[in-house]
Amino acid sequence: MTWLIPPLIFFYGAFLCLFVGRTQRTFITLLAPVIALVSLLMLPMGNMAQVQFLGFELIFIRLDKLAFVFSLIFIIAAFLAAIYAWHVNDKIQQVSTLLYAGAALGGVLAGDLISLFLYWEITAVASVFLIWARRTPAAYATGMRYLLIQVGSGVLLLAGLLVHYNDTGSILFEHMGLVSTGTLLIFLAFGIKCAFPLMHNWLQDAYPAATVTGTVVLSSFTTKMAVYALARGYAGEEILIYIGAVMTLFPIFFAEIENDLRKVLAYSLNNQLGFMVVGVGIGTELALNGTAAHAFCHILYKSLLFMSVGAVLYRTGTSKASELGGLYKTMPITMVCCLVGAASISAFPLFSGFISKSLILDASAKNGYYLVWFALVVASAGVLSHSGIKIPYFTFFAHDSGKRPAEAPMHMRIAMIITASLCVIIGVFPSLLYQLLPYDVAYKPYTTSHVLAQMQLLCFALLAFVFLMIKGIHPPEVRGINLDSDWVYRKILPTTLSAWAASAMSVANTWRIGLQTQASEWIIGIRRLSSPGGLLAKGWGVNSMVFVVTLLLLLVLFLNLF
Amino acid sequence: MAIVMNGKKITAAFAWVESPTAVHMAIKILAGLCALLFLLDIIIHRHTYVPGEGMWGFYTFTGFFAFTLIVLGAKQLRSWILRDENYYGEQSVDSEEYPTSQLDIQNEPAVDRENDQ
Amino acid sequence: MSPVWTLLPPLLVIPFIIGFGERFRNLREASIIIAGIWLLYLNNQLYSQFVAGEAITSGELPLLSYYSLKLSVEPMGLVFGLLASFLWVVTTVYSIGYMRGHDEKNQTRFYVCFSLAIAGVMGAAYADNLLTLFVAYEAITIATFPLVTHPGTDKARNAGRLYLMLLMSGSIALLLPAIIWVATAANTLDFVPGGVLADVGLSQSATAVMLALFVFGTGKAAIMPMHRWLPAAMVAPTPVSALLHAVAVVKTGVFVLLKVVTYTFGIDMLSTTEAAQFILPVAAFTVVASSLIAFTKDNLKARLAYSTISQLSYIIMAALLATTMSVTGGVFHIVTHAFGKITLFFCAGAIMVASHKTEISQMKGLGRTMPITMGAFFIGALSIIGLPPAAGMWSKLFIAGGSLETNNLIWIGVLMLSTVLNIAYLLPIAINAFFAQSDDPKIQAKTQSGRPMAVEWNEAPFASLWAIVVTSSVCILLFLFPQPLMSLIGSIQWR
Amino acid sequence: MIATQLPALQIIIPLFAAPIIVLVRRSELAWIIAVVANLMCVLVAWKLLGLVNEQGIIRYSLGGWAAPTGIEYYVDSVNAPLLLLVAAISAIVLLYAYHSVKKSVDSNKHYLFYAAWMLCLSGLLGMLITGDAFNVFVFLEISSLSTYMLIAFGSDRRALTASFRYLVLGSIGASFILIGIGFLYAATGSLNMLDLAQRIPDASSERAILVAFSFISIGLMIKSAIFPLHAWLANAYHHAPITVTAFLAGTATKVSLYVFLRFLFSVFGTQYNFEYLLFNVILLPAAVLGFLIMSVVAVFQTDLRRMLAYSSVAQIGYIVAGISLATQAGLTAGYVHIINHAMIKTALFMSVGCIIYRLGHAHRPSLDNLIQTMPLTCAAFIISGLSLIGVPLTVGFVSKFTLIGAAMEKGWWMMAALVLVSSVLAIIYIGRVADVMLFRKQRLPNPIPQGRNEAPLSMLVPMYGLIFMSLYLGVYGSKTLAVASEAATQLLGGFR
Repeated sequence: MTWLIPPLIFFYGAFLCLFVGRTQRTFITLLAPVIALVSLLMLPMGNMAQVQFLGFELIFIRLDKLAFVFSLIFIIAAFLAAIYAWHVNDKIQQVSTLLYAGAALGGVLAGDLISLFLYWEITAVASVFLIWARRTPAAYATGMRYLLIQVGSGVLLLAGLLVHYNDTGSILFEHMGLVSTGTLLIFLAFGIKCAFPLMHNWLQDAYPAATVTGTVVLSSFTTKMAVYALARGYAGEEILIYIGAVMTLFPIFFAEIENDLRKVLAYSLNNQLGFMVVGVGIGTELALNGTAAHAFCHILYKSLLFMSVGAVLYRTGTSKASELGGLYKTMPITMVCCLVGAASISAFPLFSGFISKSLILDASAKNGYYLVWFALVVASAGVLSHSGIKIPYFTFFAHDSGKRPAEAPMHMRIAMIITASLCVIIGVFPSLLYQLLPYDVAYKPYTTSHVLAQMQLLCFALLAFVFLMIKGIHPPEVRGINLDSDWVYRKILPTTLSAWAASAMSVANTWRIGLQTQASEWIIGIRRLSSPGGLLAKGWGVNSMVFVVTLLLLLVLFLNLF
Repeated sequence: MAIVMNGKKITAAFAWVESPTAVHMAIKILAGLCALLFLLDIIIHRHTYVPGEGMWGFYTFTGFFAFTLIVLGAKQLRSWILRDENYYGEQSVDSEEYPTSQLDIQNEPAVDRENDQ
Repeated sequence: MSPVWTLLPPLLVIPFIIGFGERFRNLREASIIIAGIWLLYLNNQLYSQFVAGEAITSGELPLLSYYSLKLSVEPMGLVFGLLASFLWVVTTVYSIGYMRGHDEKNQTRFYVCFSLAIAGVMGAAYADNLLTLFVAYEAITIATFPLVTHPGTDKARNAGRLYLMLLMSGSIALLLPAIIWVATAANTLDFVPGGVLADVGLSQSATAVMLALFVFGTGKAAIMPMHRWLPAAMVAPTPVSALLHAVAVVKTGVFVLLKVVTYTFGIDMLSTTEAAQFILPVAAFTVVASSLIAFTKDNLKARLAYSTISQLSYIIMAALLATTMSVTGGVFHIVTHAFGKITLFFCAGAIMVASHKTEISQMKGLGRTMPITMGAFFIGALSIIGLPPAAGMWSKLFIAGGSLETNNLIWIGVLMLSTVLNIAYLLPIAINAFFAQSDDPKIQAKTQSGRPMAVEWNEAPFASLWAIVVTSSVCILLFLFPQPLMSLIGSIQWR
Repeated sequence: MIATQLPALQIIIPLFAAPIIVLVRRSELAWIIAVVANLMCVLVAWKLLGLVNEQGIIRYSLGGWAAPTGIEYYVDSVNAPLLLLVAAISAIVLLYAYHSVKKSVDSNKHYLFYAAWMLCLSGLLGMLITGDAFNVFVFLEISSLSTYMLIAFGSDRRALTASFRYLVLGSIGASFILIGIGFLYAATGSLNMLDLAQRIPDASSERAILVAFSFISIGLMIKSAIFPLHAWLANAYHHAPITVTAFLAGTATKVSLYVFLRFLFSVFGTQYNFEYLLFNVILLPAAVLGFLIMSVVAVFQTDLRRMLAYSSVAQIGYIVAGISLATQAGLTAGYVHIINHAMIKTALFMSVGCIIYRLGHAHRPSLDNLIQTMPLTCAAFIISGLSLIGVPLTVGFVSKFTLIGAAMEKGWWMMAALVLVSSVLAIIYIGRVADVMLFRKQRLPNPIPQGRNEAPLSMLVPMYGLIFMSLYLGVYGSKTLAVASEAATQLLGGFR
């Protein structure tokens, strides 16, 4: 059974994919999640696959309800992405997708920090291929940045776990709290992958650069694994609440003015993560349930949104809002699915976002974090602005771009329809999801006051949008780059470093030349003395030899006699 | 209310969207909905946790102004941080087009625009 | 069985190599492979005898009055011996493909010197005292010198000059006095668990100076500023760079340091004094600086050379940190880095043979014609970086873990920084090979059609390819099954 | 019967061989006689060494006149090994000399050459074996005069100037020694070394002893070519026939050093040397400066003979450095280096001789790619060169290890460091030659003729014999070390 644990099934699939043809590969990518699901359902709760390894006790499977819900959604996401990527004939993408999904799953199931670290790094390495698979120089550079940051997170985790091990003698991955250098390092490692403010920009940098299908896959795993890790290790750490609150707010502004729709979604992803982080930070059973549920729903609707934008990209060759518009005419199904996704992320009642976000909002309110609660409410309105309205509106409606792309291919439509259905089903029957959550909490999302409040918020926000559009205040979509924290390592750092390097080189050169001149003078001097015919090396005449002898004799005599 | 596709006339399910009347209608419906919701706030007592949340019209105001402020704030932000697409160099992912060899760009054949209306 | 027997196969094969010569080159190379397998068998015998708990030493050869040449078997040496003998076989197979594919001259001389160097490595691996180790060390220097100058060009001769000068003057001017100092201070040169200097009463500064003499004197360990020979030596044929300058020679250097730290100083002594703290920064600097230099190198072998320098300093750091965990990691790293780096060098050679490219900037899109080579390169690079699923991760984990016992986070920071740097200079090579647009218009035309891999393969000769596959697989196998190796290293007697 | 006369035979055999050679005159025969006589010397020396090992010190009164009146030959563990060394090296070089001499010396002068050689040998052996101070002077003169003659056999006209200069210097050295011995005699009334050693501590005039001490020291320093009194050596070695150089390099300076040791330790006693600062103020700086400066000079020489000559001075510096430590370990190091350096340097000069035999010169920059033409010769040069550097498994390593160990033991870290610096310089000057031989492309207008053109076997075989011997002693270094250690004990213990 150890050899049939869910992550390994993905790895086996990846390995098989290396050697088979296109059709088989496609089936493997579909089949692996199915088998993994069976395997997951057959696993008993508790620890499994414990291995004595290099003097450490590794626990590769630690299944509890928290891990289960994340595992489940990862498997579903992998399956949906596989359908969506049916057309892909690229061994590298398929292999890395399977590896990536398997590793993310493994990370969620890992019971100790070392195996977590293993999977942590594999996700980094495997996922970057989804960016590189775009096969352009720019994608390569972006992928490199992404990988460096991801592995940077990995090495922080490694350092942290070693320090932690050194402190406590334990490598168990359990609740740690921010108590020491080690846990701080681990926290930072998680934070990078979770795209904490100022550590977030890899996400917006990399996800829009990935392939059409790659972005869908990417959006599901890495960050959610980090959320899971935070929930596991740092639940109730108060600082997370504030980090989360900031995370929900600031990306909204960037998303609002971003032109590339996939980048808009990346910012929106960041903002949604903020909700989850707040949930982790509050750390009550309700809040953690909210985090898990929100992660679950979010993976679905964010995949859906990326899928629909991806389908547009696939058919038109661009995902820039300024180039799009009016696509509803020829891509109606994509449009509807996109709207479902938009409604879900905006948390309209009867859509999945509503039933998960409410948990977190209520938890923050119940625990007295009023300011944070208010931030989340504002952020909810913001979500509507960029994901709920901007994505569908500028893609499918707005001014007619004149583009008349064909409807998305059949497999993409199937994938989107399934995902959209899931969003709606969960929205309508929340108990389906609730029973999977880690804690047994009776929670009713559909109370009158809840629905009313949410509808008021969203409708008036919509009203504001209409108002702003009519008045022409709403910013138009223009091409361009918006600076973000990646400016530091894409602009400032390279420029200053090269300037420093140049000046250091020139100083070093001056020194070197000086030293060389000095040394060569010395060597010339020595050479002059020592070469044949030089003072030291010429055949001394008898006179001088006798002189030296006399001198030495006198010296010896003098020393001895006086 | 139809567009021509592959030589056939196909009814576009959502073509109504572009008719100004429909848009006006939609706006009116939205406005009506908003009014309704605003009124409901008076009638229905919302269960609240947060001080002030129960205030009359709390969510309506929050929704409207939050949205407006976000848009205005973003506009301001754009004036600060917007740069040319080639800011990070010609070969940055922001400025390049997605390689078409990996896509399947299909356009529907020419559309008779006049029939749209 | 006495470890002296391990010297026999590489020495005994030399008459055969010369005898068969260029005329019967198949026989010549067959004889080397047979010798290699024999050597591997002998090492394996030693291993099984050691595991069975037999104490194995050789007879003594009294070189100096009190100090004799003597071999014995202990875990560290066993690891090194097994590693070198295994890789000798693989490299020989590889070089058959390479040397013929590349039409190298003087192949007989090449193989003779190679065998001599392996004999030296065996001597170093099983050396029972510092004197024996030193003798083997010098023997390796001299045996490998003709290999560096093998191409016979001006550049090769300059490199050879530098090679010999740095290694010999380093060893004679620094390492030798250090050894003599040990002899005068402790009256013995033997390797004793727990070290011989613990009770001698050296002052802290004296210990530091002695340690510095060892570290800088062992030029093969290539700590800055003794590293210059290594990039220069890259003019040698690729199998030489692969086995000797990535594995045998340089590993002898760090092996000396690990042995000295464990059996001469004793880790207890070193970790209780501050002596190592003066040299650790130099090793750390080497780790980072050579990674940075590696960036600037466009020649693949030069970049790999600087990467080797950086990795060697990991092991030097491991030795200087002097904790059981770090030294374990250091010995482990000898193995993992060996397999990783030899894979990379094999790939570099394969690229040179198959497509005549030496510069990284020319290798864009090469993965389409050489997918196996570039795939192996990727795995090797992962191992060097220390990422799963490759073995380098474990050794890095141990070295980093060991560094913590000194309660100084800076060393772990250096390792982490280096990891990130490694990614930045190693991975792009493989990635660009697979994902970037080839400069070759023919390949470009084909890849434009939307099927990126639809290009005919143009791999190196089968023999070379086989070797590449073996070493890269070992990188992964060692990741999955490090346990036997670890338990062998674990049986080192620390005190 | 013969066994008891061995010390006398040691001198008499070569001494009598010389006139016989002169009578024979035919060059081949002269060579054969010289070789036979020399081999007999080796045999005698071998026997003597065996005897000393068996029964300790051998004292032999010449002509039956008992010491201190008569001349006494005195063989102990200090000079017995050196007797064998000198006799053996002379024998090897003689064996090797045949072709070389035939080519470089006028054929009608060969008999004179070999006769002078025999005289020189007997002089050297005499200096080693005698226990009488004045007798030392006599033998010194015998060896010196024949050496001047041998040097003058050089084909170059400059050989004459070199010989002349050596003659002047050598004579000054010899007369200093004579003066010193005279003072000693005046102060103590004895010429027998043993006797002197006993009488010096309570001699009537300490000043006279001191003057004697000074003169003898300077005289022997000239003869041993200790820096800065080495200036005669380079020209002599350079211009002499190469066989003579090989012979002298291995023997002459070594024998003088032995005499120096004898006087310093056995006659005057260690205490003396320290009290009067000879070791600390004169010898130690001379040694250190010698091996440093002369190594640097060697680096810049273009003629191999000159390079090796300066290297010899440097190596003598090592020996003197060992001596000036004046400890058991230091003396062991110095003594063992006398033996080892004799072997190394002779082998090196022999390989240079092979080169000269074929090329007519030993100009370094013109030896491009010599390995193609003379692989065995080049190999011999490089192996011996490695030994000079002190690579393990060679005799040079044994010496260097011991010397540095001795310096460290005494706490003279600086000296240990400087020895190492000088070793690095040795790497450079040997490396430059090896570099040219192995790798330099042919680029001269008159390149070395292509194809194998090795020196004759009669030269190669003795040369390789010596090299194998030195390699053997390099691996079994403990053997020479044991001998040296025994000698050091003997020297430090004074006469028994």
